[in-house]
Amino acid sequence: MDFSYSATEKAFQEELRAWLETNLPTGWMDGKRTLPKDEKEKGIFLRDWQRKLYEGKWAGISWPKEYGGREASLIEQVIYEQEMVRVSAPPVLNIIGTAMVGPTLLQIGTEEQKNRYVHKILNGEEIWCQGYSEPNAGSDLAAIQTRAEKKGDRWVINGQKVWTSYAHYADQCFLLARTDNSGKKHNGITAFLVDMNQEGVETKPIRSIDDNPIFNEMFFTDAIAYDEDIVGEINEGWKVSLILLSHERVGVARRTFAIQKQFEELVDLAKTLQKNGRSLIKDPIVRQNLTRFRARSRALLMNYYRHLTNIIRTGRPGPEGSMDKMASSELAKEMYAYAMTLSGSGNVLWKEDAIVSSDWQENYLRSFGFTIEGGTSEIQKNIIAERMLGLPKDVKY
Amino acid sequence: MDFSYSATEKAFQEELRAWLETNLPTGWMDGKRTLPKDEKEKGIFLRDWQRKLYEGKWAGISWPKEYGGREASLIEQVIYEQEMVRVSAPPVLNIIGTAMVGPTLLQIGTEEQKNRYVHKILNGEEIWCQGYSEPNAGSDLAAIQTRAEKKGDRWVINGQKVWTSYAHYADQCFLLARTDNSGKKHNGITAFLVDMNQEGVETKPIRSIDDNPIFNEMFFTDAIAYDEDIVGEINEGWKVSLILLSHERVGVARRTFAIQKQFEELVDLAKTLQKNGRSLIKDPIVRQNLTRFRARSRALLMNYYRHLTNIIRTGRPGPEGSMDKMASSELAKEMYAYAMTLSGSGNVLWKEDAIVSSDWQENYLRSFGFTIEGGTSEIQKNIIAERMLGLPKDVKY
Amino acid sequence: MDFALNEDQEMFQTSTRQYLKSKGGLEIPRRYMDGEVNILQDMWHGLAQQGYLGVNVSESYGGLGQGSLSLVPILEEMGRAIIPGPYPETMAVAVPLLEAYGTDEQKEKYLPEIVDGKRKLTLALHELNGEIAPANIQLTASEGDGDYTLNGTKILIPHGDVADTLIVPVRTGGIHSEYGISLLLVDREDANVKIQEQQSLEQTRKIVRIAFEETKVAKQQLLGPKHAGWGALQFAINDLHVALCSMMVGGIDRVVEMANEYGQTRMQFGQPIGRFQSIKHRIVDMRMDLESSRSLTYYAAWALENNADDMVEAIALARSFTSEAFVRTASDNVQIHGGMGFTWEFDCHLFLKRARALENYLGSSDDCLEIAAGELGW
Amino acid sequence: MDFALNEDQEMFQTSTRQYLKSKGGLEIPRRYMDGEVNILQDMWHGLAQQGYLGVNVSESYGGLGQGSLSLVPILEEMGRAIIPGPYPETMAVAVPLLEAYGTDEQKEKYLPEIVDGKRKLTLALHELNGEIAPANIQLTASEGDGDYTLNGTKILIPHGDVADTLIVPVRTGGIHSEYGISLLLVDREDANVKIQEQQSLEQTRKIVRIAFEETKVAKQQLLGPKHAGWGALQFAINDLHVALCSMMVGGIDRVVEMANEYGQTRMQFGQPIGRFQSIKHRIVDMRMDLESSRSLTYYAAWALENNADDMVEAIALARSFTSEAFVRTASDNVQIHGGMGFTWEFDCHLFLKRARALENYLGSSDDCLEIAAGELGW
Repeated sequence: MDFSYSATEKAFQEELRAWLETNLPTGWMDGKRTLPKDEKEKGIFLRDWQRKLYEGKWAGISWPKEYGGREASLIEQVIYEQEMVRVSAPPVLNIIGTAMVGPTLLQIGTEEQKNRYVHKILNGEEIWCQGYSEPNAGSDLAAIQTRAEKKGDRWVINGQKVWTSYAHYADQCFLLARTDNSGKKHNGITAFLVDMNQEGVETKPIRSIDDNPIFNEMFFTDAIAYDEDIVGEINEGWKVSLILLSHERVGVARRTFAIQKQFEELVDLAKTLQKNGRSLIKDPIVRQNLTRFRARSRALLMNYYRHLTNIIRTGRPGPEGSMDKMASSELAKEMYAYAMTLSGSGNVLWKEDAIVSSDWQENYLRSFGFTIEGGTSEIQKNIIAERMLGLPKDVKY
Repeated sequence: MDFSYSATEKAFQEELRAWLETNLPTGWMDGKRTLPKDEKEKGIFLRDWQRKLYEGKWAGISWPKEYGGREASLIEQVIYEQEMVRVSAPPVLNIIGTAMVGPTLLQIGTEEQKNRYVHKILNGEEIWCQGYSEPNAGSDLAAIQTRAEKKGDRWVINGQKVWTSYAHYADQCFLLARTDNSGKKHNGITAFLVDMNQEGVETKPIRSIDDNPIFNEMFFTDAIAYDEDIVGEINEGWKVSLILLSHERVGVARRTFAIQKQFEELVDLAKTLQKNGRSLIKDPIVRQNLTRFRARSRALLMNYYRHLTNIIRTGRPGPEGSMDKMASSELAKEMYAYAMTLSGSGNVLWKEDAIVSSDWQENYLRSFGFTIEGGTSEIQKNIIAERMLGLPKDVKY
Repeated sequence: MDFALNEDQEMFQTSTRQYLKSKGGLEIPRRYMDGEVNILQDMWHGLAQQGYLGVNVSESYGGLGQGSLSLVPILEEMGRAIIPGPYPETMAVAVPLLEAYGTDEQKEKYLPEIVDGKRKLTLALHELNGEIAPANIQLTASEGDGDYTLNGTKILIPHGDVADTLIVPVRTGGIHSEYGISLLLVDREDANVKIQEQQSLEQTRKIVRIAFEETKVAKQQLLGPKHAGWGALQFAINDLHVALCSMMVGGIDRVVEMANEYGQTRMQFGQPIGRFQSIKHRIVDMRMDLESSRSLTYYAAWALENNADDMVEAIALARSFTSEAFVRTASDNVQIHGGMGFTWEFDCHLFLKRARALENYLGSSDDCLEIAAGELGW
Repeated sequence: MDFALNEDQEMFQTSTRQYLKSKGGLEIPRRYMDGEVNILQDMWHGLAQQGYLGVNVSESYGGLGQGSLSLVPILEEMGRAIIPGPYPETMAVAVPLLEAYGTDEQKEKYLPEIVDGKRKLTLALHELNGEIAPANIQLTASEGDGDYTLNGTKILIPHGDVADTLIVPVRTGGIHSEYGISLLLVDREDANVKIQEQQSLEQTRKIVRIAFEETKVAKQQLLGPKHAGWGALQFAINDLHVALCSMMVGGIDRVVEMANEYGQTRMQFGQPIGRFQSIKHRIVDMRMDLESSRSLTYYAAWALENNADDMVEAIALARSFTSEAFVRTASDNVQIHGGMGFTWEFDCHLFLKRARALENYLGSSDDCLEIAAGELGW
């Protein structure tokens, strides 16, 4: 066991830190971290940040050097996520592109697709989204009904997608559509690269419980794609989607480090809030609840390090990702919930009236999405049970 | 709403209290409540108690007067259970007979069966047990495989039963056996009254985790019964078993009152145990845990009263019994578990070396049976979900 | 032995449900949130017509003269529909305080107006950091010849924007002690105050800050004993706790119903999701929470109405359990609804936010548990 | 960055498992419980032959000179098989104390005998009510010319019946304070003591009461600084906490395996019960508990071996989490096994009882959490 970083890794960390010092938006390091409220302005702000990252070669660090990456090692990717969480860096607008679509195209895309898309992903010229879930295909993703039909040289796409992040900024969509209805539902799905800037594509923001339009509905009405926009083989889209997903592994690192930070903030909150003139951190019951959270957040981090070690040793990510995802989303949710409870009679005050910071209220509401998006906790448990423990699938089809 | 008892009910309560004062075994009221360790002696002790109850007309209070009962109202039955818990009365040895088999025979038995069995149930001359579960039919009770085959005028019974309480004392068994294998598994079951004192019946105690032989295995090897021993119709035993079960409703009262008493004992334990020279009841965390238990045990009692009111109003017991059963068994288990935690470094000491009373350790282990016997908590949840909430059965057969 | 609502009370339940349904049910809070504040006033008139605003007011002042148990079914129904407005504060703070401590003049002035729906009241309790403790009552009322002069600020006042009268604990003496706290009835029409909305994530329950700056209040507006208003306040808080419990039970009731309906109808993997035990058993757990919350609340209301020995304990336990159960079930309901539960469009979030808004109102679950422990003599 | 056992340590794991399997695995505690006490001695010799009794003993005394991490896999395997005997006390109390505080004579006398399996040691800490606090060390050791005279009683001594030497905190000064506590090495062969078994529901881990009545112990048996033994004891307790965590992780590991196997094979309703999500997801929760317990324990062992800044906190968190997780998973395992889990015949209860026996040994989960809070500066 060894928790230290190598000299190269340390150098990498220092380079990144220095770059962040210089390049983070003005005032960011000092805590002025609000994104523009207006969605359009926010888009401009985030595109600027994406471009800065690109120029510093920090947009896709694991990418091949020839495409603008650094070919960073897994540990370096982890350090990157750790540092980004440390400074609460602005979100990466083209994260779907840089973390998933790009690497997938580099792995299984055609030469034409690589030439056409890959460069513009990293420099942020084209923002990507991911067209997966549908109203009747949430947990049961393979049940998607959006259809792509071949008419002449065109694929004509009709259907509806939901829960699409970044769709309102996106120029391109990595879309799963049904091209064959005859067999089992996992077959007959094809992955398309679809131009969002066409008439047949409409997006509509979804108003979420925290009143933030972070998700969208997408409506495809005779939208067009071509053969050259297909990734992998026709009717093999399910497999392609798994390849895409396998590139998401460092997302777990981000969540894991974010939890550590969230815990520290919760402790600060308990130190700040008072009752009967005494800081809540001195209340025996609060102390105990917080130390339990501490144990769980440390366990998450250590679990992640063990899983990472395993990936490095075996070269393959395992189903442990589902454990990390489920545990971190549940814990984050519980910690935000506890912040609400701790906040006493003013717990629902937010925006300018928040008793400490409106972040708590907003994150609390937002956290209800954590255990739903990207596979609910129930689905993660099934994955762990079936892929890791060998337990039977719960329903026979 | 009205939490008082009527004059008649109060008189009933006082009569019972007076009788208990006089008739409980010597020293019982003063706390000398140990049953004989030896199973045989214990049997004699409990038979004596059964006879005393019978003589005082306290053995089957809900029974018709002509059979030795009092035709007690539901509220009186509840008062009876409450009082029995209050004095920690010795268990009723023939509880299966008096609470279930007797009332069932009175309801649907033949005249011959009533004449032959009913009187001897109440006076304790014949002790009864219930032959339901089998090694491969636990939660899935309808899967029983013990067979009864008609040969001439005899039914020949072969198979194995498990988890039979009182079998080692029993003279008679209310047995479910399969008489037809051709249809659905809920059909083809028949209820028999089987003489335990015959060659073809063997019982073997099951050693349980608390090292008490309270349950038994029963082996039927060409055991014999006759047509007149069948309760209800042939192949209609599943229905008969439900009628039998419907007579178990006051058992819930006993458990509910027992929980209240258990809670008080837990509080006493927390008052007795010390840490750093301070009673544990003064520890903020202990106080909070105990008040949470208090809320839950009060909720159980109030739930029971509401369900009882409902039964009195409608005349029918509902699936609420499953709620009461599940919640009380889970809570009892948690409270015993907490007693173990509170007991610190000496928590596993028992028998003469127990730091407070060996009851805590024994009840802790025994409590693991609560959420299994008589339908596991998981089965109870299915019953509540399906019968009360209308949720779908979880597996289609 | 009978532990259920009586026929009259059951009738209240049915008729309240029908009335609220006729007004649009969950459309009421929806429209209110969207700025249609009038709907509250409109509904209030309806409540008066139905007699719901006089349930626990003495018959001599035009009410029905019932006890706290009769409010239970009405409040449950309001909770089921996330009804906005200071009904709990009016019926469970103002009415009990006026009935118990009001002068004849006060009773004659306020009670008939309450019954007729002409006057809504609320409680302006919190100052500073929102804690409830005698030391936190710092709003001063200096006694003059015929009036008090008030200076200070109250915060977190539920529906203080629409309340016609505020019940305000003020300091008439002492500095930090229980002694010196008095209750004043401050009529909005007579008092010069500044009202400012405080932004809340629970938008169906407006909360406001009210600044008193040299505000004059006539002496006859003193409610209950001078300097000893803290005790009277505790009296009212017991009533309000029970009222909140009933509203929360109603919320839980609806949330369980929603989860159950969704479990039976939402299909995934070719099955209604309620067939999967992770959903199915969770709905059962929610149903158990409902059962226990309702039983504890019924009992607390009974204990309050009958001034039972264990009243304080019963109320504290009911409040703690129910507050937590509402948060728990409302949260589970979001999860069961999956992505749809995360939308503004579905109603799940209304209950979640209401649960959080009530969670710590007048004391947290931890506070209540400690009160119960004290009552048990531990 | 590498967070896993190294090759040597993995080898320990494999070979310990093989060795214990060759000795009968769970038959070892079964036979021990049934009175076959010799099996412990027999196994102990085997452990010596395998080199497991010298893992953390200096090479100069015949050991392997490894740190606490190397004990982890061995202890996990022992936990998996509910092995009886004072292995944790010998390796994680006696060895670290002797290595850190022993005189050369003491080291020469004890360490080689430990390595060779000739001497088992245990800790005789508890008195009175079993609490761990300086004031509870009341067993007196009066200093004479060449020896101490001991009077008092120790209780809850694990495997005190077979231990050849007891490490005994005694009072050489003071009355209730930390000052005045010293540690003595009491060899059974030289000391006149009365040993009495204390009945425990965990029958694979004998605990005894030992009465010292005018018991003479030579002065050279003083281990570590006179009057300042309490600090040395805390040092050893850190080691023992980590050792107990590892044993518990092993127990959890086996319990999860059992539940999983049963879930896949036990049929009810025509299905393996592991198809029902109430069982399936519970097994996943158990697996998560295992994962976290193991990670926290690995880290605690690493922190101990490297004397990391956050060592005390890391150990306290690991101990609290793992103790609770072991009780939780062992309990769930009984429930998953249904009626069979309630039988003596099935192994479920062995783990449940072991979990309870270790739960509060050297401090409860609550104690550990408060230690962590203190370490965090709260």
